[in-house]
Amino acid sequence: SDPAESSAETKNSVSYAWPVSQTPNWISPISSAGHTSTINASLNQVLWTPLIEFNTSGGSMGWDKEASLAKSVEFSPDGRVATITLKDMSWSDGVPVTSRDVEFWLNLIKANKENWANYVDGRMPDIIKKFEAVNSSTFKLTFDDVYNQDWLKSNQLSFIQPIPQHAWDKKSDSGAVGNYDRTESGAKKVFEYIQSEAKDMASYDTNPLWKTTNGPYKIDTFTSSGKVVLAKNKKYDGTDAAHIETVKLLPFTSVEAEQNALRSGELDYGYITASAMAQKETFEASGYKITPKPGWSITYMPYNFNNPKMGDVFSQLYVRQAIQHSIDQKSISEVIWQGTAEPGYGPIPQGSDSPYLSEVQKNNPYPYSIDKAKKLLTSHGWKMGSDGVAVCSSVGTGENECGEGIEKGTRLEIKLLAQSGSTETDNMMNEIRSSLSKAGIKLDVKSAPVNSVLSQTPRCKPSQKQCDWQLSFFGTSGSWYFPPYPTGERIFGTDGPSNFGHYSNPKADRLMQKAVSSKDSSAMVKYSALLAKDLPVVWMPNPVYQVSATREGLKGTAADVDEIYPQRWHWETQK
Amino acid sequence: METFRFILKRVGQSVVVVFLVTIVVFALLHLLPGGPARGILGVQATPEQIAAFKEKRGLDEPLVIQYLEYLGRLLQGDLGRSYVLNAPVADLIIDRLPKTLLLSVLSAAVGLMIALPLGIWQAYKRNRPSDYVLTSLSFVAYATPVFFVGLILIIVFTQWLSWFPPLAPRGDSIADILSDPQALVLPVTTAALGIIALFSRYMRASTLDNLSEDYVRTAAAKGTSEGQILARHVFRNSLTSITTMLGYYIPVLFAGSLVVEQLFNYPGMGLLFWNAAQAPDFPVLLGCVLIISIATVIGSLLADLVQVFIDPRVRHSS
Amino acid sequence: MSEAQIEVSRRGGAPDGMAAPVSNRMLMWKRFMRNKIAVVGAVVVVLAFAFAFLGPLIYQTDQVHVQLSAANEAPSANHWLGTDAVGFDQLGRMMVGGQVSLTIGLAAGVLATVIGALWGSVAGYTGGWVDAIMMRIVDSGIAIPALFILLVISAIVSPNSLTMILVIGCLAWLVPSRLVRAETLTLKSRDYVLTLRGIGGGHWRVVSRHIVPNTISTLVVNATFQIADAILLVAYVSYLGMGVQAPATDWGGMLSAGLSAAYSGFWWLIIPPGVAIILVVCAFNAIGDGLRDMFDVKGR
Amino acid sequence: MTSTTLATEAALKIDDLNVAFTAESGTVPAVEGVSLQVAPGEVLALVGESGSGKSTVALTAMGLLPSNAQMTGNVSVAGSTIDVPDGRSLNKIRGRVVSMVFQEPASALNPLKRIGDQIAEVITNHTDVPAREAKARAVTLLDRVGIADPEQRIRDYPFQLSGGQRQRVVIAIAIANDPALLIADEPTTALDVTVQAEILDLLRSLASGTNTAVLLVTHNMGVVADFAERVAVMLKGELVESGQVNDVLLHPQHEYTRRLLKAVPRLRVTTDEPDPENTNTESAVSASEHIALEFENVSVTYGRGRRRFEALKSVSFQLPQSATLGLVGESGSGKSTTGRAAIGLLKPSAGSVRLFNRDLRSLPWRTRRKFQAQIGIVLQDPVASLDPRMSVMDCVAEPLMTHRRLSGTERRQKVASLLDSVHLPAGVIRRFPHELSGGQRQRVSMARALILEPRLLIADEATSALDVSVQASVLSVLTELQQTYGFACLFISHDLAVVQQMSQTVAVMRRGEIVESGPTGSVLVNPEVEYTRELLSAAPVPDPVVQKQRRRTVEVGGSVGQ
Ligand SMILES: Nc1ncnc2c1ncn2[C@@H]1O[C@H](COP(=O)(O)OP(=O)(O)OP(=O)(O)O)[C@@H](O)[C@H]1O
Ligand SMILES: Nc1ncnc2c1ncn2[C@@H]1O[C@H](COP(=O)(O)OP(=O)(O)OP(=O)(O)O)[C@@H](O)[C@H]1O
Ligand SMILES: [Mg+2]
Ligand SMILES: [Mg+2]
Repeated sequence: SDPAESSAETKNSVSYAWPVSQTPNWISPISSAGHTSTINASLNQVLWTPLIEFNTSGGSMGWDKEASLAKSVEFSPDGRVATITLKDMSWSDGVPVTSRDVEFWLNLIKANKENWANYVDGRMPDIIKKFEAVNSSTFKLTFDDVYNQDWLKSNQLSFIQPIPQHAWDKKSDSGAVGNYDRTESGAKKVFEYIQSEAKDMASYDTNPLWKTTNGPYKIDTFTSSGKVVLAKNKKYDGTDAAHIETVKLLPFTSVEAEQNALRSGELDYGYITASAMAQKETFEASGYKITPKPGWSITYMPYNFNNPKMGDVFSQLYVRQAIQHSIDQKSISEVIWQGTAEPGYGPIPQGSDSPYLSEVQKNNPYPYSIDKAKKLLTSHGWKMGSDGVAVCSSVGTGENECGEGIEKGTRLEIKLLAQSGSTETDNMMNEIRSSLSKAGIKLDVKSAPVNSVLSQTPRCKPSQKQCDWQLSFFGTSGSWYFPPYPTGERIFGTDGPSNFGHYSNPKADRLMQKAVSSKDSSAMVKYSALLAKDLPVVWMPNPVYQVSATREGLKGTAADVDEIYPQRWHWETQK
Repeated sequence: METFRFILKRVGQSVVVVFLVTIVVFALLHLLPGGPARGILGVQATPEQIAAFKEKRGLDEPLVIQYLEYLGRLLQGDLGRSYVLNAPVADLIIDRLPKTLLLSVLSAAVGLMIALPLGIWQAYKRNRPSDYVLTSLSFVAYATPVFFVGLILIIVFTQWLSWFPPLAPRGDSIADILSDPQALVLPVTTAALGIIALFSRYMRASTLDNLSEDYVRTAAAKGTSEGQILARHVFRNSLTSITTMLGYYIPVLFAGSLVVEQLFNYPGMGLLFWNAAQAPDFPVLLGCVLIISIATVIGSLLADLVQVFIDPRVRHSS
Repeated sequence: MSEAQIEVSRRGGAPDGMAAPVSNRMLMWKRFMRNKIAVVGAVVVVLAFAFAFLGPLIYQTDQVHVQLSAANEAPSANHWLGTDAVGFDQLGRMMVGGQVSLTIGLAAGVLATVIGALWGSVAGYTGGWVDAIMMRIVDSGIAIPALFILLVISAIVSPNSLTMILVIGCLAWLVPSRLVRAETLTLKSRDYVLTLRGIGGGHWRVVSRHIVPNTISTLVVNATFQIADAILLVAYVSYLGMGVQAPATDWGGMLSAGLSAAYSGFWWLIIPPGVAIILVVCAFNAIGDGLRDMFDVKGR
Repeated sequence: MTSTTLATEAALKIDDLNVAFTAESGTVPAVEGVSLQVAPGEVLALVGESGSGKSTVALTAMGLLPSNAQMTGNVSVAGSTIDVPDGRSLNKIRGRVVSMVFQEPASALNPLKRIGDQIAEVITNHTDVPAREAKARAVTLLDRVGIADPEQRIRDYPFQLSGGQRQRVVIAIAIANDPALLIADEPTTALDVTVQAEILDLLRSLASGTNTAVLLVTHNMGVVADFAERVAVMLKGELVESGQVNDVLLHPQHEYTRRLLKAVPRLRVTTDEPDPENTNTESAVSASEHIALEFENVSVTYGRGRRRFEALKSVSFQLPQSATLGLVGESGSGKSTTGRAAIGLLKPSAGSVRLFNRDLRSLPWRTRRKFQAQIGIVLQDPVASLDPRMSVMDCVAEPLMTHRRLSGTERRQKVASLLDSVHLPAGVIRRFPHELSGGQRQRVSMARALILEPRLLIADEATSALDVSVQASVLSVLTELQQTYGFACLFISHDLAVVQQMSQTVAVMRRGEIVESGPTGSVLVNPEVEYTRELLSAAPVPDPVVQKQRRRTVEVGGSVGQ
């Protein structure tokens, strides 16, 4: 296509590529299990302004006030009550956004918490004992306990999503709007009605329900193949108005196809793979800016401490240390990920600076050293076998013996189930296998699609058949994405639902509890140092969420990481 | 009457085959380790959500019950709802199938339009230099993996020559897609190359077989020229064996379409299937496999019917 | 085509007492050698095997330990074909990959043919209900996308050479089974079979002495095509991310890994495996063609 | 080149023709120095044993030699030179000046085209007529070759016609443009005797009606006697004798012609004619009360449901030990079915088959095998009877392997002695079937059938694929062996003369039933049933004088033809 013509046209529009093979499939601002992809969240955030939005637009993770509906959040001195004031905004039909809309959401969620994808026992909405509307734009939330306020704001209150009570508080399409949400049974019916409307994707761009919005954009077209066209919401009266008239969000079936589209200039905003970083210059020469976008995430491989064969071996800290010493995170990040991954040495995301990061984690307690790894093993009663695999030769729990539960003749042979479909991951596993083998540890890698890896990495008891997994990797684009306040009780807590390998450390449990329930955030730093040393998992380089390619002149993409903020995008005026 | 009975019998066989397919596929699905719940709900899902997911989809029931329930729904025309895509499987298939069909039919048509004359030409010029060259070319085309062919075509025709766009048409309806013929060239060519390679070989062999038949000699004795013998007699007779091959080629065409769809950003059945398999999205997987197997069965049924049409003997001798 | 080329079928036997002047083997050999493309194919296959299996004796490389410091190097005196994304010597990798591709192709092709032969001959020879059921199973097998079965199996077993052989062998037997069944159906009503049955010859004798030997030529021809197809299938499987696990590799895996670097100019990662696959697959197909001429059977 | 046909000119003129084929095994000279002429309106029969080059001569006249043939000499048809490389002009001649009728009516027509179109094609090839006109002419032609209801029939496909009808269609194609020369290469060998007679009649009337010259290639001396005016005899690519039919057939000059004629089995048509050939004495019939094979109201059905077809309907007969029963009848009458039922390959739907007084099917497996070992089987097709992948040794030894445990040397001795008794040189033992001639193969089959010294031999069309001379030698071996071993023989054949020569009793079958049976001498000479009479009169006798006489009586009776 003619470049002159396209640049004239793109002034008022942007075409953006959804992540590969992903399409939006859930419009309702109330999330539903199985439909929680970040691109659904992006779309939601653009259509319905969230109460409190957190992102990295300010350079580090923080409250993005422009994108939020809340003007202020104030905690009572005892920390049990929060008073929240809303901005003066209105719905697309002109009705003002009020405290009632917050109450509406809260009522629906309370009555249907098990059907709300973000629900975790003992968290939102259980922590809210009382809702009280002070006036139409101010309300008070009373909590059941004292919590860390950072945590409350960023991880809990940020879930609150005011929705148009005046339009949605009904039980059917033709039903009258009432105050049904105020009874439990009514709230159930309303919830069911809204969510069932969301099951009809074909009506996403026509259903009047979804037309009552208050975000900077509205949906123009939505096709089942995943192509979404956003149009500027002319009635938007918030602080985060859109610049560009039309935003086209396009689905892609493969990275190759997407990169080809970039190469031929069909996209304004896309992404490239890490290995395509080798062609950075080519892309830059054809008018793109290449920016790696690190996610607020960590990447790791959980050990299965309950594995009947290797559980006892993994329980030995020196073994975990030896493994960690064998992982050359620097080279992997630089060569395999072409500099787009960030080495990670502990439980706190390291991509951007954060107050929670300990010095211990930052400075990598277990730098790459095959010699150290080998020495750790040999000094604990392991002998290198003729095939290069270490074998436990002195049994016992003494200083220089293998340790509890490890039998004589045990071979250091580990099965790893790794995510497939990425050259970078394949190469990384190849490298890790190779380094471990130099240290006397044999790694058998089997790869499978990420979902299959997850399915085969369950929390399990040693007696169960599905407990035969030993080491697992599902982090091609990061293993765990944190809410803004990066507590790890769900992955490293003894009973954490996503603590697949049953890591258990009472000290860590206590620190994590403290990080949530005390006003003081220093527990997070201690927790960072403890886990960086105790190695609950194999720490791995954290790949970026994506390497963005933006057309020269397209500005305002800084806040976009996993979620996008198209309202911030704009074309540079003089060009 | 005989034809009718023949068709009836073949349809009966086809139903048995499709039934067998559902059993096999259902059984195989449950060999997949771990089940679908955790994979679909993601790393962050809670055990409660996983349990709810399983219960809601009946995944905690015995396999036989699950199968019978599935069959029951299937007989009512209900293919179920995708675990992942928030849409009924039937809708998904109705949306994607026409696209894949369009691509497959176009590439099969283009491929055959080239392959058949090419095969005849090779038989005509057999064991001459032009036959050797074409044979070698068709070997090479056959031996080149589709993903490689596609890449080469993209590099040459979009990067070097800029003749065609690297992406297939984006339209949602058949009409939209057809209105962008330039974007169809590369995907169709990629898919057609394999067909050309394979079917020109078949056609060559089939033509040679027919050329050695007695009726060709009779035709020559009538004073019919070579060209006319090929056109009037051999071509049609050679088609009978080609149609059978075509019927069985449908699954291969489908497998090829997966690669083409990925390479050229064309969301069709192949991709639907592939993504469902990664999830694993059981209802979609089952639906896709069912549709593909029905397509294959219908394909070979059609091939048989075409045979009946081309070859009057089949009506009576089967 | 000249007039005379329209072949006139030959019939009528040689007169009494006349013997064939040239021995059978010589004749078949001559027929094969006359098919130039097939001869070239045979040479290519021999060279490919020599390259993959004898090459490492001459050109020794470490194909177990990666060397990230030497990744993606262009061809040089040290690395004749450069290095790949983790620093393996590409030429050495071609040899290792060739071993896997060729072994899997050969073994899977043969396995598919053997399974197909057994299945098809039992179905065809037994006939009746057994045949009907067995053939419906084959039809179902053909109707289920191979991709699906592949996916399930590779999720269950860890892909290595042996499992790949089994998987591909179990996928590809359907076509030969149909061929053999058709052949068996005609063979079992041949006069010599009827004669043997009439004088009380058992089924085993009929199958082992007459059916099997007479389908061999069809099978051998089909096996070569199966081998070619299996090598291609291995490539597809690797492309789809279900190939053998590192440090093992195959040409298909190398090719698809190389493709991601297509625009980075690392041609040495793409051309060698691509050409190797095409050459070998072509070669096996050509051999099949030659064998078909040699046995003069209709196959595929 | 395409000069107009002069009435005085020979329709076919072949001058010093040499044809050689380059085959894989070397160059095969097929025709050497053949010269012959056929005048307009004349019928020339070309006879000779298989492989003598008859077809090659015929194909040369059409310019249809395969690409591996080299030809020298001159061939001209009605003044036009036939020159192989010149394809274009040949297309103008073929089908118009010279036409050909091929041997195999089953495959000579395109199976997928309506016969009307196939006939019309030859018309439109040579004349500029509209399609409708061509079709109308096709109808006329079909009518002319004696196919009833031609308007309907032109819409038929070849498979909807019987063999005889198909051959008529081929003839219709051949005569469509009133060619100067009609070449018929074995036009009737694949057909039933009754049909054969009809086809020959048709050809005769067409030729005499239009002054068309006919070159008839055949090995059937009866046909020659019946049909030709002149005859040419070929031997190993050379023309050894030619002349008027009466002269050649009654007073053959060349040694080979004499041998050939002697080998031709003759059907005795009158009681007073002596019977020199039949060496089996009729006394054998009464001598034996031991019954080797007995059919008692045997019915056999093929297929199930609507496709159910009763191939045998309550057939009963007895075959005593050491005797020969001839089974004759037209194609599809159930002869082979009878044979298969006899050896237990088919299960009767009613009645019982008793071998050596036992119903084999009711016996336990082991005993049944013991009885099956006493059966010898020789089937029709010498090619299909032997496994192409087994050596002669293995073929012959196969029954031994199934039934007796013998050491290798014993086995080899046994095989060698059997091969000797069927007059095969010991050298063939290591050869493979394709390295043998048809006659040799059939003798191998016979050796195999006899190696277990059976008490019953089933011979289903055991010699019909063979040349007359080869057939004669195979038949004499068979007779000789029967005298040596004394087995009973069920001799199935459609050749009445052969049956007459071989068997003491004969059964005539028609549509699954035995319509007449009794001693050969009476049934085949003084038939009581009309059908038998038809069969007999349709079989031509290789004696021009006798044959002409028979024809006259038949024409008076008017029972031949439709
Ligand atoms: N296409 C061919 N290639 C090689 N040899 C051939 C070919 N056609 C015929 N011959 C050989 O030429 C010789 C004459 O064959 P031809 O068919 O003319 O014999 P024929 O007298 O018609 O025999 P029959 O009675 O069996 O039809 C035979 O030895 C035959 O094997
Ligand atoms: N397997 C079969 N299934 C169905 N019908 C059959 C089968 N075999 C033979 N028939 C039919 O049975 C009838 C008798 O066949 P049979 O082979 O016994 O005839 P025949 O007298 O030997 O004929 P020919 O002289 O042609 O060999 C024919 O009409 C034939 O079509
Ligand atoms: Mg002949
Ligand atoms: Mg018969």
